[in-house]
Amino acid sequence: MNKSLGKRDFWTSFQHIFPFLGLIVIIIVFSIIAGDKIWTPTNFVGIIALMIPLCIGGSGMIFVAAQGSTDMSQGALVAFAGTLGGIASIYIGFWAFVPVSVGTGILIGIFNGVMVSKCKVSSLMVTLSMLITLRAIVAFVTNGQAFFVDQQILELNKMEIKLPIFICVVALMWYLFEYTKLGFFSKCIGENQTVGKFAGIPVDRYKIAAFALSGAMAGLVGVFTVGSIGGISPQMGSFFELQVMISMFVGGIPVTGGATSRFYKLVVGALMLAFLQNGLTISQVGAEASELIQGLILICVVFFTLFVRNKFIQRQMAKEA
Amino acid sequence: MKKTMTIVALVLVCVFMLAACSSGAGTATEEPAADAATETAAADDTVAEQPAADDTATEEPAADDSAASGDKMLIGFNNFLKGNYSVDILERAVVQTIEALGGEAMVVNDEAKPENSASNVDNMIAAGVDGIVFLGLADTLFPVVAQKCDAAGVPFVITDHKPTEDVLETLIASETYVGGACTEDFNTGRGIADYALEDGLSKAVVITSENTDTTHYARATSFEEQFTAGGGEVLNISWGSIAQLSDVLTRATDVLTAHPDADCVYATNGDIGSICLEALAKFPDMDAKLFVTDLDPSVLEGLKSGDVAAGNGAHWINGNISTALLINYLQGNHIVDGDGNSPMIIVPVMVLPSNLVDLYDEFWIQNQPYSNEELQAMVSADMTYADFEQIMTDYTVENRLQAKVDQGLLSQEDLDAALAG
Amino acid sequence: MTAQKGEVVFKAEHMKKYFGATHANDDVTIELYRGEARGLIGENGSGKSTLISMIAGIAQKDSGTMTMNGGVFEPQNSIDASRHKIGTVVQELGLVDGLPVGMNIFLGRTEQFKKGGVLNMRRLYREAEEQFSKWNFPPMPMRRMTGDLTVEEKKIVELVRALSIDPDLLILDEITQALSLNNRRILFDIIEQLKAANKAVMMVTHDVEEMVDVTDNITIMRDGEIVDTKSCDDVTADDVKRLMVGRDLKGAYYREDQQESYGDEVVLKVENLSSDHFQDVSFELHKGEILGVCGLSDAGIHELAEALFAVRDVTRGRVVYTKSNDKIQSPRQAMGLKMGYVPKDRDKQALMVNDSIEDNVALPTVELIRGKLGFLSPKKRKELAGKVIAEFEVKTSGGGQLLSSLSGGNRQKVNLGRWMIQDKEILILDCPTRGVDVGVKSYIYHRMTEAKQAGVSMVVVSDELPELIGMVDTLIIMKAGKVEQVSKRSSGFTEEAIIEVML
Amino acid sequence: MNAKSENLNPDLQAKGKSAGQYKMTIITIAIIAVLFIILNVITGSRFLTGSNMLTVLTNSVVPAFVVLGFCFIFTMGITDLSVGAIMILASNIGGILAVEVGLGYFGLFVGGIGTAVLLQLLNMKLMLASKIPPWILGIGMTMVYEAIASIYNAYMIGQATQVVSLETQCRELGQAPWNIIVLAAGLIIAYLIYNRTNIGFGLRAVGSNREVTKMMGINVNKAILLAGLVGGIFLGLAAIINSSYSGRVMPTTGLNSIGNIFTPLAAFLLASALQKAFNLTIGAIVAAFLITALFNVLTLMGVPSGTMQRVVMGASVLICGIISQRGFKGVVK
Repeated sequence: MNKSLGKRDFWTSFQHIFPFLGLIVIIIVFSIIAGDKIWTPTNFVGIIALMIPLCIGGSGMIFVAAQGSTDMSQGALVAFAGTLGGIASIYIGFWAFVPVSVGTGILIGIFNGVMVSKCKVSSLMVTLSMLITLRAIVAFVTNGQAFFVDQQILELNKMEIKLPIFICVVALMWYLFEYTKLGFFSKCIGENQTVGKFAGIPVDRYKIAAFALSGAMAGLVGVFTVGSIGGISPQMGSFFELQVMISMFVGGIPVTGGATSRFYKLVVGALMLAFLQNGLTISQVGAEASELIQGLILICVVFFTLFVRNKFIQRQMAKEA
Repeated sequence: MKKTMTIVALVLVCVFMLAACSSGAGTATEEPAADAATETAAADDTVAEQPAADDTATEEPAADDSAASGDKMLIGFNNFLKGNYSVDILERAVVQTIEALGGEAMVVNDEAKPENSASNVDNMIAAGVDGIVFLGLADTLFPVVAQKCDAAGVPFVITDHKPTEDVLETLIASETYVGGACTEDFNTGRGIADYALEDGLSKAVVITSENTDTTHYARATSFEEQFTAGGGEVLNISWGSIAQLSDVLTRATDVLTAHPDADCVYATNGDIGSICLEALAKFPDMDAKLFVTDLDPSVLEGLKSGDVAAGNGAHWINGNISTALLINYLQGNHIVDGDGNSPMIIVPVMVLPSNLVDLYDEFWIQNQPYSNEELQAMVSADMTYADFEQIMTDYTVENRLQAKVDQGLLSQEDLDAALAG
Repeated sequence: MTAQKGEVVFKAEHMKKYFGATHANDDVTIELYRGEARGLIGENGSGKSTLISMIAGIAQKDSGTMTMNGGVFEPQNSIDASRHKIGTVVQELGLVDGLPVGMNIFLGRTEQFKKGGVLNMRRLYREAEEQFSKWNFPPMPMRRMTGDLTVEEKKIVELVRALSIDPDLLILDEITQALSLNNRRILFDIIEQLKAANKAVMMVTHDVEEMVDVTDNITIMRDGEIVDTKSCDDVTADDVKRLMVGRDLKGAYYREDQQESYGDEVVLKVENLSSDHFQDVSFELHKGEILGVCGLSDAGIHELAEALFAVRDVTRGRVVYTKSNDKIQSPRQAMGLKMGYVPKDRDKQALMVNDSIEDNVALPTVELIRGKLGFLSPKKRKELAGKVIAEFEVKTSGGGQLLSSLSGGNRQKVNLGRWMIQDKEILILDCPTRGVDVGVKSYIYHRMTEAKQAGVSMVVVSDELPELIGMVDTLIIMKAGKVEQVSKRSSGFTEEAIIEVML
Repeated sequence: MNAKSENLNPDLQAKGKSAGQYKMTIITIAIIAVLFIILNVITGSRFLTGSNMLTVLTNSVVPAFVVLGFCFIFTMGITDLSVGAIMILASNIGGILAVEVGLGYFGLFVGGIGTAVLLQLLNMKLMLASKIPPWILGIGMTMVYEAIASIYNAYMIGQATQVVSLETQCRELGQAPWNIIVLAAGLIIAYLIYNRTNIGFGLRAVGSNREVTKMMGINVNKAILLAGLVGGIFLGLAAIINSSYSGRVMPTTGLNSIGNIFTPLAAFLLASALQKAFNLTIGAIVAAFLITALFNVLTLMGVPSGTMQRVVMGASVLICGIISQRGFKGVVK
């Protein structure tokens, strides 16, 4: 009993490697265009630095996405948590930066989660109003101005500190998403919330947990963003949520959530986006054309992912026969 | 259907990847050739590598060279948000200067995200630029950029937005910071406030962009300070979103409804200025004068018709000046100020008299205030800080117009006629 | 009733339909006559639904010809079919939740209400109302959103939609299982009316006894082919079952003993349980007892099942797990107390149909899989899925297979199996054999009997009386949310007696 | 089907429509009226003056049309975020035809509505052919459309000028009374299409359950394209009224055009929350008016714009959402 899927045909195996394939193609093409510029150590570090916030933000948002909900507030939360953390670091001490920032993220996340699960307001509506509100509060608190915080924050921007934190956080979130109840139930909720409820999942609690995680990660991204721009800017993190969503969806995580949400897809998607943005810039594509190409490539990659997946399902159906 | 879609999409990817490569390496004149290459390449994937490989070959020397004359310099500029007129016009000044001096410009779009301002510096360095003209709209960005440039050994100048003195000190401490040409955004608001006070106005409303926009924030608040200090009262500052002019218009009508007694309206940029004209037209009973900063085409119209009481601006030349500073450095002439530090040149803001509107339109908007020859003259081994200071002292609308007369672009009679009003 | 061969109203010849390499329909030829009620029966996956979809225009045939009322019939979609006077009620719910009830009746056929490009909604709603009263169904608010209706009400709306075209041929695919007894009677009356009006009806159901009662002739399908067509006067239910499965069903279908048999120990006590749908329900469940609950559509039996597992909030009363004297307050807690629950709607409430068998098995068994640090071992998951597949004889290529590609019977095996492999003491089964064929049904009854012998207590809620009569020790008959009668197996259940109490 | 779509499908959240609705309508209107009177007292009777109400109404015309466009597109479950970029392009192309080519109003209408309809249909067609979820397709197309507008902008900067401005031409459409007349006509047409035609029922059916709709014999692709066409017309109208209202529409990049539709999106969500009281199309106008009035009254009260005003707006939308979902038992994503 319990044999694997039998013989793996072309499409079946292709389905598994496809997200990687898109990434590989992008890397190869830009290696050709930009030459060795893309492979210089500094540029590679730059790509990693581009990927880190996308991955961290995504590792929280993936729980929300797996449940089929939307978190539009993440970008605004990056700014809000970063700002509060920064203010705390000025008044309380530098040590307070990370806890305050992440704590703020968690609190706002819990608020979002409660609104969605207990008050039954759609997640898009909740997080969209949260986006508008938080941005406005940040503009109010900062008086619209960028300001400096404790310059120790710049330490956080150093790759030797940033990278280990990133790896630890992502490894933890990976574990939570793929190998614990939290991730599994999130996927089940995304597949069919009623089924989850009837099988004894405390749906509300898991929704709140997912939003809280998304908020926590937004807080962490806020810390790194403040580090990377050397202080607080009320504009930081704008449309960050859309960038994260692009990474997730391009990597092949379904918009509707559910069982096919996989963590590795997020990482692949984030890498793809980072390589694409970096590659287009260093190949000196004009700014206008660069956005055009980026849009078209994203659409094409998503199309291929879906195409391959549909082929795979067709094959599986046919094999049943 | 599916199959054709796949093929079409595949071909599209190839075409765009290659288009990326061709527009990256080739100049505009080479484009037809590149297009031809992409067409053949799209048909056959194996061919695709051919033109691409050629491109890397042509580009490598450019990446390697340091300021050696003869090869094209590659100079990077970060546009904070493509589509925003003020920064786009600044980009035009920077690109014009670079090209006039035989360099090649690399423009990146920060998409209004401060994070991108930082990461795009990384990208420009990775692309092998020889120098960077940095437009930083948040003070906190400057130390970060200095750090990055120091690490990579790429010189940079700053333009347009002037950081505070503290930040300027950290910049001066940086090895790769070679100067800057900026406008004191506070001066623009102050100038208007003084002008309005002279007119005997006392109740003002300010229509501006988001308060997260440093430039507009500085203009609005400095106006408020100066106006209040001079005995006036600012009734309301309306923060809107410049990305959506309809939003600004809505805000403006709301504010004018709330304060029908206002006698002075200050619009902090050209687009907002033209919007305020609309809004004021809806309140025929109101007797308020409109003041605008930034002299863009629509404001010029207003000045000419008398709907705009006064406008100031003409500071976009800071793009020209800062780029000239950078290229001087790249060619081995590091210009330093009296203290031996990299200089910070303050570009003055001018109030444009309405009689010069037409000439301003011709020589600032239609053409560049500085000709290519003048720009080339700014870069030489003999240039000193004093020379640049002189250029700034000489920079008035009248002087520039006189220079145009000298270049034979304008007849003395026309200028005299215009000056006479 | 003799099978009178009237005029042929519909004829399909040499119909073929492939899904990949499978012959869903292989050379099917069928003729329907005016004034005939035809039953179509076969196991899950025998090709009934495929045949019906082709006739209804939902799926396109690969080859074959159809004639309707003597003319060539090649429907492109269901509207096309309805133009040819074929009305169909499909197996899966076929209504748009986000439209008013009245609109659902006429969706796609609104030309008649159009005036200058704009629809006369008042007339549309009035005519929809008339359709309801014409067929003796209780009136429904026509402007109400269909999504607010119950499953049964929706099914009635679907039926009225199919009837509203005044069909010459009415096709009903497994409609009775969604209807409660009272509405079934209305349906059977309608079938008689249609027959009297010289129209044809084709009906699919898994309830063989019911089909033999209602229809004139029964066509039996197996493996995409028509095996035989029998007149109902000549066959018994058992004959039909044999023909369907293609072999004799070994052993008894239901349990054989006619005495209740269970331990003395009370495992679950229900005290004065009340909610919007039922009031003051009290009973005790003993170890090894099968307790059946039946009632009409408004009796609240399914809501009661939900309340037992705390999926539904109650207004008063409580469910107590007697061993530890815990009041059951949440599904999670109930699961911890060794309770299991199989909800009524398999595909919407029980299974994640677009997910793998493995994940579906893991869902209620997650506590068995969980290791240190909350680690859900993929290996354990695989093992558990393998166990369900092996023990419940699920036909599949492996645990990774998506449920959507399994037949209904196999899905139900997974659904039950994942609860039964755990050492649950109490199982709440709501319609455990809904929509599965006789082969799987008999298998499920067999497993239930085994579990009973192993000491598992079960509450079985069902709309199918024969099943309850065949299986339960104690039967609770509910009416309008109240317990009307409790009787024991030894008292000798009869269908007539039970229905009398229910009405 | 699509989770992102379901939460946008207002029909699913709408309760039964019967006599109760009229009661709800009256109660809601009464609440709004009382609120307005209170606010009028607070602002010293500057709020409820005829001219101010006209100002608010004028200011709400553009968002109202955008929300009407959303009614036809988002209700289908197609969360197309590229509408912001489409409107920018439509405004500019309408402007070019009106001013540069000199076609006046004819050019404005043809260019604006034509562009919006064409691009919206292109989106729909791409979505149907490629099966890419609308959410991600919308983001991708936003980039493409923004880039096109931005290339045009760069060209105009190169020509030493700005993107096209209507200057003094075709400005009546953006002013009272014409904009109010157009709005009233638009509302009547939208109401009829949404509630009384096959297009309306088709799109609502698709939004509710695409599979079943298909099974019931509706040509789903045609229904989607038709609804996209109608939605495109309303968005095009919004775009040209916007350029007529403010004279010039600036292109933007980096997905910033999505930011432009946040307020209309909030208004649309508000309209779906108000479904118990108003029909979606009427609710669209009411919601757009309420949000504009909110900003107006907050300005009159001296609440700082840009910051606290937006906080109040965000909070109001959320509170309306909570109130409308009271007692809701279904699945919310």
